[in-house]
Amino acid sequence: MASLITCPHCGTRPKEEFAIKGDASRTRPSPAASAEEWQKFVYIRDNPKGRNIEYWHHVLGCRRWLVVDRDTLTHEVFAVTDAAEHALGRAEGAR
Amino acid sequence: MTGFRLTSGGLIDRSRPVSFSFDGKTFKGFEGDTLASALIANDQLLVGRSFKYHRPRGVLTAGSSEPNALVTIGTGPRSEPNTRATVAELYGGLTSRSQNRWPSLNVDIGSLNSLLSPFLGAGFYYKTFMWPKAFWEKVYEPFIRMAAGLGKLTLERDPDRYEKAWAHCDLLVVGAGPAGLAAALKAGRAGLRVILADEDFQPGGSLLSVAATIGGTPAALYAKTVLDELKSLANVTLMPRTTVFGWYDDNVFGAVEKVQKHVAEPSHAKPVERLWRVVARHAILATGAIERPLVFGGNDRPGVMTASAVSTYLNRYGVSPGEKVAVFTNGGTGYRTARDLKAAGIEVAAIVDTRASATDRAPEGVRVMLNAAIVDTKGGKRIKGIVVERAGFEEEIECDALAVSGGWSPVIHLACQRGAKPVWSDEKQAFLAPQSDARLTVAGSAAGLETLTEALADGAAKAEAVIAALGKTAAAEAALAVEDVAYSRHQPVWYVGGARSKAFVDYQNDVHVKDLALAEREAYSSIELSKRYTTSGMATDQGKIANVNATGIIASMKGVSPADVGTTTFRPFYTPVSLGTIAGTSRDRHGRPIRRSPLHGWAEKNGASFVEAGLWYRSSYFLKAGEKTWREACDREVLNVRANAGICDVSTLGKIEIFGPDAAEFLNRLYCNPMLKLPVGKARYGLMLREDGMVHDDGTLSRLAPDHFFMTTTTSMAGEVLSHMEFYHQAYWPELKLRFVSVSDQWAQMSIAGPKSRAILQKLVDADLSDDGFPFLAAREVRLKAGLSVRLFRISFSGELAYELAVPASYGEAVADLVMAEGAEFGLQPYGLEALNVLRIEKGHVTHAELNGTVTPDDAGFGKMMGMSKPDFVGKQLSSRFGLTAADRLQLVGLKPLDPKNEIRAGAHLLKEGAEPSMANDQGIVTSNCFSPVLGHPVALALLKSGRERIGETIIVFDRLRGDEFPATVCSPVFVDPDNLKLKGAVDEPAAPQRKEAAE
Amino acid sequence: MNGPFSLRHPLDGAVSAYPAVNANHVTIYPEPQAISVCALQGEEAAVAATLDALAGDGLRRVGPGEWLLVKHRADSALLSDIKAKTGASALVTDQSNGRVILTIEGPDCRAILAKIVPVDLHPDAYPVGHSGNVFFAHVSAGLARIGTDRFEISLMRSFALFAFEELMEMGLEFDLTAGFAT
Amino acid sequence: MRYSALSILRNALSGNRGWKPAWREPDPKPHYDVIIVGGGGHGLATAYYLAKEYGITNVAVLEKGYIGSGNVGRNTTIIRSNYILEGNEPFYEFSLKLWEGLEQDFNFNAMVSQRGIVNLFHDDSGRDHYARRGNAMMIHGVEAALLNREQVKALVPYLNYDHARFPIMGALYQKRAGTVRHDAVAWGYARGADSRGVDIIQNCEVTGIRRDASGRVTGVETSRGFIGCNKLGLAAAGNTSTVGRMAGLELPIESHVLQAFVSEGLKPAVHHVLTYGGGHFYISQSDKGGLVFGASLDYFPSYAQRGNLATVEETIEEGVSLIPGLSRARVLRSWGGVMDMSMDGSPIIDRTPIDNLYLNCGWCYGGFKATPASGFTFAHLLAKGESHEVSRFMRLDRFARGYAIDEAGKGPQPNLH
Repeated sequence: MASLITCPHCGTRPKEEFAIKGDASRTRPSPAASAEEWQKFVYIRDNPKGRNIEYWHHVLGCRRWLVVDRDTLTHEVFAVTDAAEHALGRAEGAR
Repeated sequence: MTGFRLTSGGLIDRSRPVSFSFDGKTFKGFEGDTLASALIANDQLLVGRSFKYHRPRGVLTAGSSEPNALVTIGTGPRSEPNTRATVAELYGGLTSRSQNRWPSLNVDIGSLNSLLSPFLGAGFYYKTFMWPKAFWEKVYEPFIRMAAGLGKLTLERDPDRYEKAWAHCDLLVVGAGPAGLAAALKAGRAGLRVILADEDFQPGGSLLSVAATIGGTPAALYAKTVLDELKSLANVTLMPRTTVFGWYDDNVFGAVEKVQKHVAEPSHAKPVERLWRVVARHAILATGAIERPLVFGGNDRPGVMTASAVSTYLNRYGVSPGEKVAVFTNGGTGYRTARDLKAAGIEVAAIVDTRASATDRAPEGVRVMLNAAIVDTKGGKRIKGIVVERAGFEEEIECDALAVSGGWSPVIHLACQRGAKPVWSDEKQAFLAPQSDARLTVAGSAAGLETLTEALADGAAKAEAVIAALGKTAAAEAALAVEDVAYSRHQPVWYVGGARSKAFVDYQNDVHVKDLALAEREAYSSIELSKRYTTSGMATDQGKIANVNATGIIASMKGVSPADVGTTTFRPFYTPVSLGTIAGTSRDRHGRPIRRSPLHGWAEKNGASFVEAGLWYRSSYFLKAGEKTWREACDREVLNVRANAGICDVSTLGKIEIFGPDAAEFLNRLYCNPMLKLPVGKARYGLMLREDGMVHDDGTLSRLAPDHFFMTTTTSMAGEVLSHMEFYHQAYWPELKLRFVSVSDQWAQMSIAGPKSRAILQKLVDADLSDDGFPFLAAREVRLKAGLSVRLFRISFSGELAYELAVPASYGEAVADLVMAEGAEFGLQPYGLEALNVLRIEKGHVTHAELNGTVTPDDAGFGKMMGMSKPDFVGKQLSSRFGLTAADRLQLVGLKPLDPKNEIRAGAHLLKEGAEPSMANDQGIVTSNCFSPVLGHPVALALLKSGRERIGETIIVFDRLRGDEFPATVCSPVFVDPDNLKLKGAVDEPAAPQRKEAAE
Repeated sequence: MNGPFSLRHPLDGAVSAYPAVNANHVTIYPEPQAISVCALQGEEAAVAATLDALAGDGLRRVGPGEWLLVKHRADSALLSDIKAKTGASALVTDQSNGRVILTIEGPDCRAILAKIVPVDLHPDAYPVGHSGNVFFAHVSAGLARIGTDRFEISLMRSFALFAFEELMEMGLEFDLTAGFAT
Repeated sequence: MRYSALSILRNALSGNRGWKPAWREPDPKPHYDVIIVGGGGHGLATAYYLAKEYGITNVAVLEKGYIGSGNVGRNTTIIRSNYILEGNEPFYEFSLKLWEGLEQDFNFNAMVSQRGIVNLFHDDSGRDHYARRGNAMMIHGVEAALLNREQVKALVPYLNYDHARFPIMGALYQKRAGTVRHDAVAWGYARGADSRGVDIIQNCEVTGIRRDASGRVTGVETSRGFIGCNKLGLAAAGNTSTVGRMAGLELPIESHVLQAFVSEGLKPAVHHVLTYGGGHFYISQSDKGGLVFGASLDYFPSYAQRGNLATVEETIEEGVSLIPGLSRARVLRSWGGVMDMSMDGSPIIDRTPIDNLYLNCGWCYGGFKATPASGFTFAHLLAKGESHEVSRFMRLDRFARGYAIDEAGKGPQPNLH
């Protein structure tokens, strides 16, 4: 989706209200992780043609970072989650 | 006279005549006319010249697919090139001119190109104009450019207003023809929020041009009845004169409304056009179908029109293009036009039908020639006759207009703008839109339906589906009886053989059948390559007339089905949209939002000149009487700060408050230098990095309470730093318990700098400002004696004894006035951005001129500040990469010219003495420069390879771009007060913040 | 309270073009109270309850656990009250000087706002009492519906004049006027 | 068949029936010395130079659609060599020199039009940035000029000098920059490569990369069967990640959509390439009369070749802000290209950790002007096994080593470059 994003906090809003950072699929490595792991985290992108999760910032709205689960080919959006919830959920899942 | 106004009939308002002009001649028309119908009524059939061969061309259609009748409407700054006369609503005082002809429409020198046409086939220019090499830009290209193009853009400033707006609805219906009206009525009656948009100034679509009845009412009258009911419904919005040009993701549509394009002098209270972004839960495209012309020899002669256009001019506008009109068709709707002609009392010269047999009924007394074809047309700047070939025999038939019907192409553009590929229907002999999104359906003739009955029923049915999808119910209604003549389908004839002259496919771009054949022969055989090689479909009508015929012709040449050839890609815009509409009010001074400091008024009354800094207007310098240049003001301001004191508006800095038990931990991870143990009541300089180890921003952090901090960022990065903090907190460290918020707009902030700053502030502030009471880097809330809580920070960007005073923004101006009044006896003067910059360069302080996104803390001289013993901070891990720690990195240094007359300018590069200029020899760049009034000569900051080792070296400043190359000495970046004596006042204070090593 | 200092409002001088008060009208509040409250994680519900009790009808939603309390007249006691009652559970900052508060009302206010704001303002979609931050003439603004034909807008001070000028231009065709509340 | 004035004359007199196909449409052979994946500008140029400069003619170019269907057929046609960094400037200057002799070289008129680029600046920092750039050009021996406001006004009188949000202060001017008829570039290279024996195979989609037990690449699976090769070069632009993944490559690339626009045909009005320093807008006018313009990415990762209305608006707002007189021109068509955005805004022309697999990607939105040099240097790499002098910094491992080529200083976020 590229015209409208349904913010979990504010409802459906136009793209104009958002800033986009990109890939959200990688978690920030631990400080003890290897140099290679850090380099991959910073520089490597899966860049799928299809479903992708991305960080979008509702910068003119609630100023929350969102994780947008969308398709890079059709632009269909499957889910939008608050980034903090996403991170906490991911940490939960890793346990 | 051949084209003329019928004595009666049509939907024009004969009681309201209007006069207009074309190529300087004045004509009369009526309200309700288009420019095209009025021109035809005045027998002005020749209206334009084609692109390449400058062939005379007349009106071909009665709608937005018109390729020929492009004119310039309006004069001066209101002139609008390439306006389609067929959709231009006539108004009194309209002035129009033909285009792409010289010296006149009748006598056009460019038409000589026609004689050269054997040399000017598709893609000829790719094969020639290469010799001699220099001739392309000097001779050939200027000639081609002058010959090309259509109308002339004056490039004058537009005097009119434009607006943009959003609309939201349950159902957007595009097109107010039979299907669209039926859909809107059904949905409107069911209570849906409906928007019905139609490009025409008179909604009704084909109902306005057909001789049929619905429920016993003439079609046009029926349309009016439905529109009246829709107008009465509060939940329905009618948008005539509104073209939906694009379908974007999530069912967002772009549309342009002509608000005042039909008036001579637009009112300033309204825009001339308005851009709509329509957010629709569902949409029904009832966009109708475009009639294709047949491709035959001489098919571009003025007077040749699509049959439906002829019917529209007769029935809607009461205009006939001729007195004796022939019809050329391969299907039933050609017969409909013959009937319309006959009904209007026009002689039908003949119906030439390519089919062997036809069930269609010709009007009484009209000659029908079956199995026949037109192979040429006669006449010059308008048609005088046709050459018909039948069974090997040729016959010339006199006529003064020709109605051509080659079949119907549903208007599926919008439905295919988002990647869906059109699907060929053998049955309908047309490309149809596939269902690609549940929220968009196509109805009526746009969906390939052929009769009025079907279209009305389909519109209602598609609306019912939407009503059901939204959980509402539609009232059951009986369908109205339609009285219309049935017509047989077209039998495909993509190209009429035996052409005696050029058979055009794309009229405007002069692409004829042989061009397509040449492209095929030369291996440009994909439809896309053929389009790009021949330019077929690339004209202003974007192939509305040409594309399906081109596909059919290529398919015939290849011996395959049109399905195998396919179409080129449909993209916005359905019809061209003025840039002014899309820009709206975002132009000129409102091209971007404007930010103003709370001290803007204070600066203004003190004589500031302002400068754009990002979105801000900042005070740049304050000219005094007798000063002529910014430099004079700047030098004085600098010297005054160094000698007495100055006051500067720094309200534009980003300001963020951070609160919570984990605030210190969070900030310690964000800054590369340690922040955990920052004492309450103290400020510290800090650097934030990006994850790749480069400096992101610098600023100060003050601790107001153990769990409460106040941060400043640079002006330019204020928003980005806030986003960066939000990102790390929310995406990576949500477990840290803290909150923060921008308070940038809440505070007016002023820097009061100079040896006398303390004395001035002490007069104002109800606190002890001595070094004991308020030491260097102190940061806390104090009270002004006059009674206001403010924040005071003893920090310095100038290297002087200095403070930053933050006061609630509304009081900023009053407090600044007070500071000025109290400071007068100490020589306090305002200083601006220019002086601020000089002061910081003299002191070797960096800004984003140095911190350019490729600079590490160590490059900028802050290497020792990094808290490498911290377990983690943003940018730590990648900072140790080889390339970021290499000895030859660019490092911050100062530069002084050997000859003080030489100005070292930012943007110059550095070379070793005696080295040839080359990229390999490039030693670095000058990042900032100024004239130092303290030192009396220019100074600069630079990033120099291994710079810190090279202090004392003579280096060449390479500024050949500005004609300068001269030697300079590499020196410390701190030009003034290297021991920070001034900063400390008289007392022994810690070192300057940015030179301070990590003490923790 | 704030001594002899006179207030400077960013829209001073911007309203002189509108001497009348028409049916469609913008009212600017010269000295409003605006307080930002951000609840720490886990404290959202408690803070919300506190604010509900204190704010009356002036509580504007910003984001999760974040509000802006808006009063059209200065009420500095409210700030200390909220600070006292939320204590260590929320970041409370005064934004009274950082925000410009105005209201727009009249029969065409929705049509005017439709040219500034991308959000659907149909009463079913944006009912009275609804609020949030929205795209407003290219900048961010708080928008609250406080009546059928009445909206409250809170603008960042630095952008206020720009956004106000845009709003007034969009109101041209509806004879929109503006003035300070007296 | 050589194109010349004579060939035009001869064919005109014979009804233009003598023209031969510009390229063959061969079936793939079982094996090639080199296979290039991607029949866009870069892939076709690589094949052309492999054949012409390095004598390697047993080459196939595999294209999943029709040739030139990617970004070479969908861009704003600008060529220039005004870069800052040693990793870029010599490369783009090499490219510009190749453009200057290209048409005579491949006997196809691509309408290389050196009408000059005017990069406007609007404040001191913009001026300093362009001065740095201009001096970088001059240090490399490339002509550049820094124009002041009056000089810009004389050159381009119709800009917004009186009411601009960001006043025009001056410009960096590269006279040798300009535009090229983009489709013709693909066709010229295709025709030139084909005539030297290269097989250009359209409608042939690569579906897999075959590797032997040692990991070496031995060929590609395609929609037209397996095709073997000694060396495989990827020039797949926005689809690089997808193709690279077939060989297990992890790449510093994100695909984004960049929109571009063309107006209705107009008589010549804009005679240079202009770029707006107060935003990202750039514009030129084609020989056919269309104003060709664009600005920023849509910013979200996308493979869709279509964009978003908000970006359309931003682009045109910038355009009308810069040139008020554009207000009454009409935009005819917009399109979207898939950009292979790299992590530092600069390209990659390099070997990969996988034997026999070579990479050409990361062109961001600068790929068109790079076409000749990209093809030349990639051909060099494929032929010689080592980087060409001018592309030697464009390495895949530069991120790990800490040698990003970051002209804009935006760091590892592709959509900011």
